Formats: sequence, structure tokens, C-alpha cells
Amino acid sequence: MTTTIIKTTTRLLAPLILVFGLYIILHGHLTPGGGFQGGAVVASGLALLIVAHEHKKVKELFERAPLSQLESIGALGFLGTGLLGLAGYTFFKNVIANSGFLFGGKTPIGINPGYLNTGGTLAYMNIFVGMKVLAGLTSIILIFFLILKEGEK
Amino acid sequence: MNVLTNFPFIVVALLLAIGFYTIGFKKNLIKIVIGIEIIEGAVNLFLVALGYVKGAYVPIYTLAPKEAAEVNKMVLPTPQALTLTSIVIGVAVTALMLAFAVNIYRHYGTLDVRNIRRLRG
Amino acid sequence: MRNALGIVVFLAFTFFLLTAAFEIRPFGEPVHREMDNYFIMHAQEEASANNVVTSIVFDYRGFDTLGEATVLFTAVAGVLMALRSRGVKT
Amino acid sequence: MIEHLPALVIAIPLFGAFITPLFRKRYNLAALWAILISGLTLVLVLLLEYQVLTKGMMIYVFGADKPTLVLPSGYRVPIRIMFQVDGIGAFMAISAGLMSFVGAVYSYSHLQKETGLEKYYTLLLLLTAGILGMVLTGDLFNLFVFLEIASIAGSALVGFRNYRGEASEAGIKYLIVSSVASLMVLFAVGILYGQYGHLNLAYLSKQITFNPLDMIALGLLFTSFAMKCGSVPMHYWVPDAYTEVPSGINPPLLVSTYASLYALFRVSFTLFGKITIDMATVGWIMSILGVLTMFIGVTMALVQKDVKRLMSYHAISQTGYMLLGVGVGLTVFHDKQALIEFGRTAMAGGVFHIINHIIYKSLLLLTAGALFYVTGTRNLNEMGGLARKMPITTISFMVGAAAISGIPPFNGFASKFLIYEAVYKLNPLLAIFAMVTSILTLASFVKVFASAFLGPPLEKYEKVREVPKPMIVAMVILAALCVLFGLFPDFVLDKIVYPAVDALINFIQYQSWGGLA
Repeated sequence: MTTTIIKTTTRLLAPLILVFGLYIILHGHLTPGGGFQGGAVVASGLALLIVAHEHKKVKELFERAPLSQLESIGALGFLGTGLLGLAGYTFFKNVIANSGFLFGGKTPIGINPGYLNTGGTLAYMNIFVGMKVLAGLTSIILIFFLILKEGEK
Repeated sequence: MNVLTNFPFIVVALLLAIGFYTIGFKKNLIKIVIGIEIIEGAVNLFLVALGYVKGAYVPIYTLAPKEAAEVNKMVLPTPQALTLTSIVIGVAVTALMLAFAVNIYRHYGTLDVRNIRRLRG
Repeated sequence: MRNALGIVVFLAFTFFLLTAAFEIRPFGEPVHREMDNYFIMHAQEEASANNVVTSIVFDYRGFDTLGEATVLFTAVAGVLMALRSRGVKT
Repeated sequence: MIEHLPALVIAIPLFGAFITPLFRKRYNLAALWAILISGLTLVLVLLLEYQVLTKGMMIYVFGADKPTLVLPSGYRVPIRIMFQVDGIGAFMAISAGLMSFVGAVYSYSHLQKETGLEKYYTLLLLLTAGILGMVLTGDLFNLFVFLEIASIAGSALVGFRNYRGEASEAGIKYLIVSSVASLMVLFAVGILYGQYGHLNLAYLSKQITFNPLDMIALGLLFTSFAMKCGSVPMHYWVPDAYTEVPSGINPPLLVSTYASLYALFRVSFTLFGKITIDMATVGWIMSILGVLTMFIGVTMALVQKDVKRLMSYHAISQTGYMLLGVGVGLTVFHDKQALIEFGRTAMAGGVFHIINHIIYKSLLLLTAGALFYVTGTRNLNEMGGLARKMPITTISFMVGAAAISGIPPFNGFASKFLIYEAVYKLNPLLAIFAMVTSILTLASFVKVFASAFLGPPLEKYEKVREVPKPMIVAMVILAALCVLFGLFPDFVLDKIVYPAVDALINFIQYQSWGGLA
């Protein structure tokens, strides 16, 4: 699968896909998408990188990548954002919305062009879930890839 | 009867039937996994179809057309959220099943369920 | 014999599913939408999000999403465990 | 803080599970962490049960301003996910907390030789969280999500020994069965949502009427949960899964099976209470299914050579008792007189049997794991003369075997006696079947005892010694519980079983809690 065509296309496309994925994660509370979808897009970009490189190089690239830590941190962050609500309200209460904190701006009611600084915990959760999903899906793809290559040898 | 109005639901029922046929009568493990995926897709389609409202808009306020803000002019958002959840769950289940299939292939050298039944009786 | 029984069960089940598809309310005309209307009306004010679906996923039904993230976490742990290289310490 | 208890019961094991992979190769630390977290969960669950018993049903609405604010101001339908913890939910939660603690303690030394243990403990904690979520939730879609967590974690653990082909095979079998079952649950949830536009269990149960679609949803839910709890004719995954799973996971896996049984009871008593209260057919189906399950399970068990497989078939047959006991209660649900006279007793027997069976079957499977630990085989014909070498394991096994065969004064007798007595009043034939099953169970365990522990000491087991301390501790805890529950059944019945049964019977109370109109 590591022909020149695929390599060149990957070099062109992979950065675009990764940036697009990050955009979807960040704008989850304004446009279609969110943490899961954006994380999946980023993971597909990384999958492209995995498929387009040789076995040895992939091992070098991803051996050090802290995927499992990233996944744990994403999950813990998500849980922690939910637990913030225990301070006075309940689990999963959106405490940051309309509080003036980062992402805590007020949303105008009705149709509007969409402001990034809104959403409260939603935006944080999107980021954490995006992190978790990209790490999780990438590690699944990676391990299947490595197994496949070992089988061919 | 209402074959035409309920067309999406009938498609769902047929897809479910195809999925069950695949699980019940196919002998290859990968095909069984595909059967489960078909059922998964059918159920997701069912959930999304439940949320559809005729002539309504996407439930997002960013730069929406003017009519969308009127009463009952957005499709139901809950089924979409449920479908999102169920899709992710489906991915997780498939990944684990394929991992088991890889292990089974390594040990028995085949994916035919008739040849790998060591656990019987 | 076994196969014939299987086919009978399968056909009965298909019939059952088709009955459900015919019996259900007409496509595109939901009857009860109190819960969904609440989300559409209050998402901007309570969750301060333009995207109603995201507000449901992470706020109103946020606990489901925690479960969903956990499912993915479980599956990743399961796959990595199933495909680990050596089973027993040597 | 006490009003946040239902949320913390889920959050603590999840937190523990998310931390565990960070331990990487330090397996002992991971094991200690898992023991700590599951112990903490057990404490929280006991507190929860205490709260429920003293203050009545607990409500927790996720994301609301106050935990008990079911209805937002000026709105007459519940819109958020909520936990609705009543007697039976708390009862199942205790079993889950207890068994995952015991499993974690046992695994500490049982799995010294394996790798990948940080994933193993992660999955153990996730399995616990999944079961707890299933039994506490009051929302149908949430039930599906936690059902999936429990079944994915369970099947991944069944395939833990990835160097054995049989383990992967059992794992994929379990995963296929449970994913088909949970997809059917999701389909039924979709049907109910399409009809009524809601997902809240209590609210839906008030809306349900006697129309064809509701009956289809009932059929789908009943079948899928019956499939997941190992009832005949979809029982074949049970022996495979229980046999191949590492013994330390057997206790939580048993509870996860019975969490599906709980869901079955919840569906037939609460969600469809308005239908089943007029219709004895559902109860009859459940009772007949119970009798078939117990009889087929025990006959299959008689011919087994593999010690864990034999016990797994007994697990199927014991599930039959629970179905029979509660099924009898459901059959007479419409008849107030009969319900008070024997229906409630039968249900108490069935529900009591859940926790009794979880305790003694876990004990038996743990002793089987101990036998495997020292001998390296599960074949009964290759064992023998181990009684002298392993006195504590032997005594634990005897306690467990006596309990499963219904010999007084152990806990199996207490619940089985209630079932016989009450079932006899409905239909003597069913009671006779139940007693015959019990006798066959005794015969089968006498065989195991004779071939594994008695007989001349074999030469190859000269050097065998008693298993390490953590395993002994786990077994002794369970054996002590067997004896205690058997000696003081009235205390347990009054404190936790009857509240659970009443929670099932009074579904009106479940529906109307928290201001639901």
C-alpha cells in the first residue's frame, strides 16, 4: 500500500484532515459535529498516515506516542468536567454556561451567526472527548495494522 | 395501506431480517460480524427515521433560515443524539469482535464456525 | 431438520418485524414531542449552545455520553488486551 | 453529599478504571488500586442501601439544579436522565459491589503469571460500573448503554487468556449473543420512543396501553433479557463464558448475568406493569421457562468432566429457580388474595435466591479456580486426594456444595424452601420438578467432591500446597456469608429481600415518585 501516489496524496491531505478534525471538535456547540465526530476525523487522518508508511517507520512514529495516557486523560477530563457540577448542583450540571468564564459567554436567543465563546461545559467536554476518541481509535487502528504486518512476515 | 408513507420503517424491518439471516445461517465469522453490523445500521436508521418531521429543519440555530425558529419547525433532536451514542457503541463492539476473530484465526487457522467449535457439550 | 426449524423461526420473526413497521405511526409525523420541544426551546438559554443536538449529547443526556465514552474506553482496553503479544510470563 | 450518592456509586469505579491503565507494567500496584476502588464502591453501595431502606426511594436527576428536581419548572414531563433507586436496585447493587471486591482480592494472587493485568483490572472496574449503572437507572436508553458496557467488558474478560483459542471463541460467542440482545433492546426502546416521545421508565410505564406495538416491544425486551440471563433455549453461551473466564472474574460476571435478570423483572413488573397486571400469560411463560431452564441445566451438568463447566451448567439450572419464583409471583399479580397468600413469598424466594446463588456459585467457581491454580487442569478424572493438602479450599467447597444442593443450615436451603412452599400452592407439578432438580444437583456435587478431594493422594500432586492468602481470604468471606445467610435467613429477608420484592410489586409507587403526574 505504500506506493508513491499514496504517499504524495497523504502528504497533501493529512494536514488538512487533521486541521478539519480539530475545527469540528472546537465548533461542536455551534455547527454539526462535536467531540466524537471530530475525533473520528482526526483518527482517520492518522490512519492515513499509518497506512501510507512502512511498518518500521510507523513503529518508530507511534512507539513513543502517549496514546493510552492521552485516552485516560481525555476520559478523566470528561468525568471531571461532569463532576464540577457537584459543587452546589448535580453531576453533569452545566455550571460554566453563562458564567463569564472561558466558553462561558451568553448565547443570544434565536437565530444568530454563532459565537465560539459560548457553550460552557459543552465545549470542554467536546475537547476532552475528542482527545479520547482520537487516541482510542488510533490505538485500535495501530494495533490491527501491526498485527497484520506481523502476520505477513 | 401505508406502504409508501412508512417506507423507511419497512426498509428497517427488511434490513433487520437480512441481518438475522446472516447471523443465523452463515458459517464464516467475518460474515456473522457483518450481519451484526447490518442490524446495527438498521437500528440506527430506525432511530433517525423516528426523529424526522416533514418539512422541518436541522436543530441548529447557527445561521439557520428564518422559518426554522417557528414552532415545530425543527426535526426532533433526541433521536439524533441517541443515534450518535449507538454508532459509537457499534464501532466499539465491532472492534472487539474483530480482535477476537484475529485471535481465533491465529489459533485455528480458519474462520469457519463449523471447524472451530472446540467448546461443546 | 434443524435448518427447516431455523427458517420457520426466521420467517415468523420477519413477519413480526414487518407488523411493527406497519403498525407504527406514519413517518415524519411525530405525535408526542413535549420532550424534544423543551430541548429546542431551552437549549440556547440553559446550555448556551446553538447546536441543540450537542446540547442534548453533553448536557441533557450527558450521562449517556459518559457511558458511551466508557464503552469506547472499554473496547480499546479489550482490543489491546486481546491482541497483546505474550499471554504468560516466561 | 449524601444526596449525590447514586452518582458517586458510578463515578468512583469509572474514575478508578480510567486511572488504572496509567500503571502500565506495575501489576501489583494496579491490583491494589482495583482492590481499593472496589472496596470503596462496596462501602458506598452499602450506604446507598441504608439510605434507601431508611428514607425510601432515592431519585437523582443528572444535570438538574437539585438532585430531586424531576420536573423543570412549569413542565409536566421529565426531560433528563435520572436514577431511580428502589429496594431491588439497591439489592442488586450490593451484590455487584460485594462480588467485584471479592473478585479483585482473589485476582491479586490468582493471576501472578499473566501479563496485561492493568487492562484486566480496568475491565473489572468497568464491568462493575456497568452493572451498577444497569441496576440503578430509571431511563431506558441509559439501561441500554450500561448493558453494553457490562457486556463488552465481560466478553473482553472472557477472552483474557488470548493464548488459548477456546477463550477467544467463548468471548466472541458471548459478545455476539449480547450485542444481538442489546440491539433488540435498542429497537424496542426506539419503538417506545416513537410511540410516546419519552425515554423515562417511570413516565413510559404510565403511558403504555394494550396495543400491538407495545406488545411487540414487550416481546423484544423479554426475549433479549431472557437471552442475556442464560435462560433456555439461549443458554449455550453460559458454560463457555464461565469456563474460560479467569476465576477472579466469575463473581462479577455472575452478577452481570443477573443484572439482565433484574432488567427482565423490571421490564415485566414496572415498565409493562399495566399489561402484566391483567395478563397471567407472561407470568406463566416465565415460570415454565424457569422449570425448563432448571431441568435442562442440571441434566447437562451431570455428564460433564470439566469442573468449571459442570458448575456453569448448574448456574443455568439455578437461574431457573429465580425465574420460577418470580414468575409465580407474576402469574398471580392480578389476584390480590393469592399474591398476599403465596405470590409474595415465591418472589421473595426468587429474589433471595439471586444473592444466595451469586454467593455460593462464586464460592464454588473460586474453589475450582484454586484447584486449577495448584493442579493446572480442570479435568475431574485427573484430580484426586487433594483434601489433605488444601484444607481450607476443601471446607469452602463443602460449604458451597451443601448450599447449592439446598441442605440446611446453609443459605441455599433458605431460599429454595420458600420457593418450594409457594410454588406448591400454585401448581404441585412445578414444585416437584424443582425438588428433583435439587436432588440431581446434590448427586452431581457429590461426584465432584469424591473425585477431586477424596481418594488416594496422587503422586504428581505431592508438592501441592494451600493456595496463597488473598485467594483464601476471598473464599472464606464467601463461605462465611453462606453460613450467615443460612443461619439468619429471617434477618436478611426482612432487611433487604422483602423491601426488594415490595419495590417490584408496588409499581404504582415507582411511577408516581418525584411528582410525576
